Amino acid sequence: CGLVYTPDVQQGNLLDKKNVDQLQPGMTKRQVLVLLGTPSVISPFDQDRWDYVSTFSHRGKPMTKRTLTLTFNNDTLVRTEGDFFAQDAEQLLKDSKKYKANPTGDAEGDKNTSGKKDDDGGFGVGVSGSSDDSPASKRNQK
Amino acid sequence: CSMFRSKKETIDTMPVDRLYANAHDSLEHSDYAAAEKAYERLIARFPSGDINEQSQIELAYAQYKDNKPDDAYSTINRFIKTFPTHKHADYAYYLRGLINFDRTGGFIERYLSRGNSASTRRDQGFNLTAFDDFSQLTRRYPNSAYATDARQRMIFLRNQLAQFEINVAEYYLRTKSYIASADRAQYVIEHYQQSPQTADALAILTRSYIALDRQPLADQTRKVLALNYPDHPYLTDPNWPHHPSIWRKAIPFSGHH
Amino acid sequence: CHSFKKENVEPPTPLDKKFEPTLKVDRVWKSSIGDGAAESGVRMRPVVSDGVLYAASTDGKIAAFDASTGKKLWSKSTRQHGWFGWGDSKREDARFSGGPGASGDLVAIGTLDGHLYGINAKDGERRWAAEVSSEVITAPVIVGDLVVIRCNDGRVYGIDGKTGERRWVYDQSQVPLLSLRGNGRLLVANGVVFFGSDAGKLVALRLDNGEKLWEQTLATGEGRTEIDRLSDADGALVLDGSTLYGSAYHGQLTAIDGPSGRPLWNHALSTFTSLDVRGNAVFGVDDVGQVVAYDKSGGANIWKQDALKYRWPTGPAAQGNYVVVGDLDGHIHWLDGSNGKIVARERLSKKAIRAQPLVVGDTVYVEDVEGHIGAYRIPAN
Amino acid sequence: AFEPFVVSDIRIDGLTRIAQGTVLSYLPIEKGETLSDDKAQAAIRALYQTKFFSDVELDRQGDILVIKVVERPAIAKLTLRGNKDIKEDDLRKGLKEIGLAEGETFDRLSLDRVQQELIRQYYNRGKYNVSVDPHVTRLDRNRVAIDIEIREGKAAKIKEINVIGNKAFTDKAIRDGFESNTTNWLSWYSKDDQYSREKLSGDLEKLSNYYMNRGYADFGIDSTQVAISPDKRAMYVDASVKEGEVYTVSDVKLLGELILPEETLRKLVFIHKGDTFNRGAIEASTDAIKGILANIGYAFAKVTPIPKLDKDKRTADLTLFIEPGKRVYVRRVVFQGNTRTEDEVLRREMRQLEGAWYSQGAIDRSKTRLQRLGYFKTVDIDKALVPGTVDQVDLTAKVEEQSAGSLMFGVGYSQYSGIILSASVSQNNFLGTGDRFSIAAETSTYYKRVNASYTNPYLTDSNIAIGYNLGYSKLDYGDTDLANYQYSTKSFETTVSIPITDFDNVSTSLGISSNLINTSIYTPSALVAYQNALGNRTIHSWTSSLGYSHDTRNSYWAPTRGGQLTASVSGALPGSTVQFYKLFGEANHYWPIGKGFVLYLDGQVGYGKTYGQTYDHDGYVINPDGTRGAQIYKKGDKIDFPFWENYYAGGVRDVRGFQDNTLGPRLCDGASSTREPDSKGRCTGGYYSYGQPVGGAFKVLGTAQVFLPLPFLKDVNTARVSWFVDVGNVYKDYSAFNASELRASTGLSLQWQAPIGPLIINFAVPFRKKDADSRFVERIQFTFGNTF
Repeated sequence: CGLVYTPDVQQGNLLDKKNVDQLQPGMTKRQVLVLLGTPSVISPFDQDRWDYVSTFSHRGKPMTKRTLTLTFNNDTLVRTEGDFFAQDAEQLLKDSKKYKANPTGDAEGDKNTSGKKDDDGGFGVGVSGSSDDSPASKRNQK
Repeated sequence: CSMFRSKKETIDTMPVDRLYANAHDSLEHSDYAAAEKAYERLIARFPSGDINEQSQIELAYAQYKDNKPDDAYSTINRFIKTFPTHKHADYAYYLRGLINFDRTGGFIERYLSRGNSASTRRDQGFNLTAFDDFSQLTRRYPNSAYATDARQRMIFLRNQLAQFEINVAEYYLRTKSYIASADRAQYVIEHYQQSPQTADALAILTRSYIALDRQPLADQTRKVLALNYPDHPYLTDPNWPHHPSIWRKAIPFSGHH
Repeated sequence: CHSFKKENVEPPTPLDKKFEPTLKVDRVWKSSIGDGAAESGVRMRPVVSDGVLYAASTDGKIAAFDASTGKKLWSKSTRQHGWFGWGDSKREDARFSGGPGASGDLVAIGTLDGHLYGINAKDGERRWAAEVSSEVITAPVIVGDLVVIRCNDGRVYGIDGKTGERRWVYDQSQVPLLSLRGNGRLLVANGVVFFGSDAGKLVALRLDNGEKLWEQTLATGEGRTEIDRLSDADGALVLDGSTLYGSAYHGQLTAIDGPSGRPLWNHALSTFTSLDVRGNAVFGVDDVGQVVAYDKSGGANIWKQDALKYRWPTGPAAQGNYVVVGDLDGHIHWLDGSNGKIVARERLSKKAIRAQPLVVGDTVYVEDVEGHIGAYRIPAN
Repeated sequence: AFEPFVVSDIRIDGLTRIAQGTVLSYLPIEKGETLSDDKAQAAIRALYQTKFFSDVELDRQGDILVIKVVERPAIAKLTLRGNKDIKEDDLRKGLKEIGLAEGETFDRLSLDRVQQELIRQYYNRGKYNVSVDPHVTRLDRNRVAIDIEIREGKAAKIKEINVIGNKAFTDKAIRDGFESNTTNWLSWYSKDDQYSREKLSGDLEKLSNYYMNRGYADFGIDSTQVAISPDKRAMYVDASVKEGEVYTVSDVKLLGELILPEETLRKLVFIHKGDTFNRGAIEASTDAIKGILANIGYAFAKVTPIPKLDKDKRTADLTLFIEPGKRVYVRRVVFQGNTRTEDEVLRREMRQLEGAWYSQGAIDRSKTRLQRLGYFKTVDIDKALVPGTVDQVDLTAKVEEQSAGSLMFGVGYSQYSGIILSASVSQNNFLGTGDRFSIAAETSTYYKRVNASYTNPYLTDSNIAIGYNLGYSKLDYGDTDLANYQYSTKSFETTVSIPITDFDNVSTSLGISSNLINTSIYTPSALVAYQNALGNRTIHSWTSSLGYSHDTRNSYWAPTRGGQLTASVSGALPGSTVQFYKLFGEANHYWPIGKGFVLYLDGQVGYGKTYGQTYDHDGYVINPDGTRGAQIYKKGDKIDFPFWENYYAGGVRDVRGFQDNTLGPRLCDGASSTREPDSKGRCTGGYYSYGQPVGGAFKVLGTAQVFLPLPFLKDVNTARVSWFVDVGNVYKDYSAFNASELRASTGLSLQWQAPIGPLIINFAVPFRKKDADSRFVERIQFTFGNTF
């Protein structure tokens, strides 16, 4: 039922419209990688078929799916088919708001931030047991 | 009473052979703490000779048995660094692997939970280290007496690691994160082909592809599964793997898997 | 409770109780000027010009005394701190630290907050104020109508005595990250300004435009730790005829021919205090408190007096054929210039004496860290 | 000087400890090879590299290569004396890394390096008078004993910190935030007058920030001098500064790839045209923009501020150059350190999924959820780029487990009821499966209780939780100050809680309970009368409840942000002996108010009412001689609220300063006695001379606390000290509420989650109380272990 909260499930790649438009056949796999990034599905048994799958299911509702399939023939792009969610940054921002995480991080009052600057600590910490024998070697401090 | 004390030699005054006998004797009677103290004094007092080298190995063994894995690990490492070509070096590598072999998952968890599900559901750090240590042994001393047993343990560890990945893949499959489950299954297929868990991985991969509407990939994977593991349950039952029903999980202490 | 063992510092050598002075010294007068150097660690020293002694203190007081009687001629005081820092921002900076320099009718005094003041010698009214880049902890030198002043960051300024405008500045000397507290006093002689830098160099500048003439190394400043690398030349230089004598911490006592800058001889002596020359000897104090004398011509060691070891004695000042030093709990010692034996001892106060005593004529003036000033004379019998 | 020859055999002289095979394994020459000059050099260098030998010599006898070696002695004993600042085990660990430990070979050079390193460490701490003297004594059988004697001396005291050239601000204002300071009356504790180079460089950074945040864009520290007194016991620091002029911001431009529309990003820029230049605000803006980009997948976004200063117009033209980098996906999430907790228990709390785009918001939320489990001391999540890819990241969550189980002993102490003992075994993370299970047994002077409860927080993957609770308790308020009756109850209930958003969930429960109440002659007469009215001793009721909770707190033990809102209605369903319902609401929130202080406000309201039942006869007080006393209710009146379900107020976790459950209405015992105690709280004619607290159907409580950042508690993040003000009371029912009856107290409270259980110590001073309460005042309350 809709009442029970199941966290949103988002999977796969989000592609930019302007990048996808720059795709044309004959590009090498490396060029496609630079343009669209790593595909989310590459079957272990068929290296020449890349699927940029993107799925989204909001609060447990049925999943909406879009896939852009690229097929290669010994390292050159042959065919592109399917469609994709046009990545809408604004929408993504609204999504991320649901976690109410304030981007400026925790205030000073937080005691449990672990990243406190610890001081020089014990003797052991300061010494890196570098094996070079020259006494005047610069000791790299942590 | 104190009268005897003065006459009896302490571990600080005993000659080397009697001290070694004393330590070895405690080890035999599994009084590991006393054995450990005696070996340490021997190593400090007689820093050279075969007895010293033998004591270092037996010290590591005593610490391992005395449930001090970290001390044992550092002792055995120091031994290997100082005596790389010692005649018992193969045993040293073997002991080093043993120390981390069954450290994953707390003692109670392993004792109570069925099978070894305890150690395939927790931090795999120790399994990985043990696997590397055993592989060093089989590489350096392929025909040592311990190599065969080490290979068996490596197979067991590899299956543990694979089962861990399968458990995670099943979780992601259940929560409909299909790309995550596909990646984890693919990780098993690429890294642990010879492990029996590859069958489960192929099944999960097929189900993920079906859920992602990648029918051609799903058929291809299913064909590979049918070819290599004809009697895998998934082939006959499309919604394998099954998870305990909501009612069974409602019963306290019913375990979750 | 103050334990030397806990501080891991050598305890001062105790003075022997049954000391019989063989020289009669009488104290002419004793007075005081504010809190003196207080906590600033500056070696403040009075100055005497035309029979008048001028002294200043870090809590804003400056005064003139009759050098022979100690009677106060005039004195000025500026409050430095209101209650709990109230109204501090509006207070005028008068934390006098560069012990006054005087000549003719002008007295010049530097402060801890980077100011230099020109004051009328007659009545203490201020003539002008000049700004410098860092704190001034050594006395300015007045030559004619030019005031030469040195700052803690190594810069040396030539400032017009009448108006306070800056005529020239020398700012090439680099200051090491860690140096000893204190700056070497300037020495001006026939158109050349000599001073010891914090990097262990003896530098000679032209008096008229501040250009560097030559530079001589007194201490190399090598070593593994930053303490071993300390090489300050904080002691005052001494000119005897045309030979210049300088010394530095972890360095050499070096005699240099003034005009050319050619070193004549050097002798290992690690000291942070000033030197003095009298007769055929150069007197100094090493860094563990032994008073030493070297032969002026060749640098051979004449005598060494270690009775004051670890009592942190001041730089020696030659008075007649005696040598005067102060120590860490207010004692003043007179040593025989020829053999170094201690001939007289007086006590100015309970506080440490750090600045080199000032000898004018047959009187020696001594100032301690709390601003007590004493004048002592050896009667010519 | 060797002419090459074929080595027929190799002999090594001088070996005592090291085995021949070991030396051969390090030698770059084998039998049968020709030994050339550079091969010989290589051999010597290799043998020195092993650090086993102090001297190596190559010699030739015919075709045999003879290697003469002198073994370095082994270290038999290593003692350290006089080290106070640096702890023994850190020292030993450091020495071991350099190769100086018992059993290792002794090498003069490493001892020398140790000496230098120790001196450098102490200089860093300002102890310039340290002396480190190693003594090496030779023993038999080529062994040595090393004794390192350290005399630390005292840290040099800072005598003067002098800033020159500061016209715009006073010395005092500038040096306010400095860590180092001249000796002052607090120095014995804060040690701020002890010089350390690190502290000083941090302070100079603060100095330039102080100016840069107030418009001095081209402020610069011209030079800093650190001087030490000749006796190395005093330090003098002075810094000359060039303030420069105050700059105003003439323009703020956002350049680079913005990804989001400009006005969304503009909202995150805290510095605008016309403001005075403020570096702090610029840094806050760049962090905010980086944060928001990280929230939508750009984990490695870079935002660089480029100010262009116009010297004569004294304006700064600010450009924020945004480089978002590539959108990043999370490939794998790996947990480390969970040796006892199952992987799924952690993974199900993660809001950042594998295969999804990287969202900093989801990761921060996951970290909070992991922290709120209460199983871990620390949780750190860090990201690492997958080698070979540009847009794939692996997340590693390092957790440090802490015993989620606790063996708790409740030792309560109050002036009157003496010691209350309770013991409970609970395991929040049963066998690492995430289930909560506990058995509690409690005995104290006035109640015995046994309680078993089991909760499975993840009945389904979407965090629907199910819980069972079986309880038996017997309360005998006989010799406490509370209303004097015996009350025993047996109950069983199951609870199901369903999440409706990431922060809120709804829970319902259903159960049965049977209570047995027997009064005695000491029980307040009103309660006896009420009990007779019901006519039977045992009360059966179908209990059920419906609750809503909203929880945004950011940690289980010591939250500093977020809050909790709970509302519930519970009671006995129709068909129970007494039909009643209780409404309960609580809201609290934490605000970090800077400099380590945290403000916490909490409010609670409880309201109970019976429904659907009326008395079927008139009720009178029965006098001791059996005659009928005053009438207390008429036929047809609504039944009063059952007293054993009353709310109570006062106590260690309620209105502090008062003994547990002693605030609110009090009744006298003995039929003939007056029902209500007099204004002084005294009763006449009954067994007890004072009114017994009976609780009430309406409760109001409010508390305000400020958690104090005490330096010595800084790293114990499960302990907090707070100054509090509690206000509250309990009333017979809603109509009886009047604000002047509210009790209040203030004081200090220490809450510490000790390894074996929570410990609370309160020092409270009630400042609003009636003299009737003076009997129940409890200035010091101490509870060790949480009482149920």
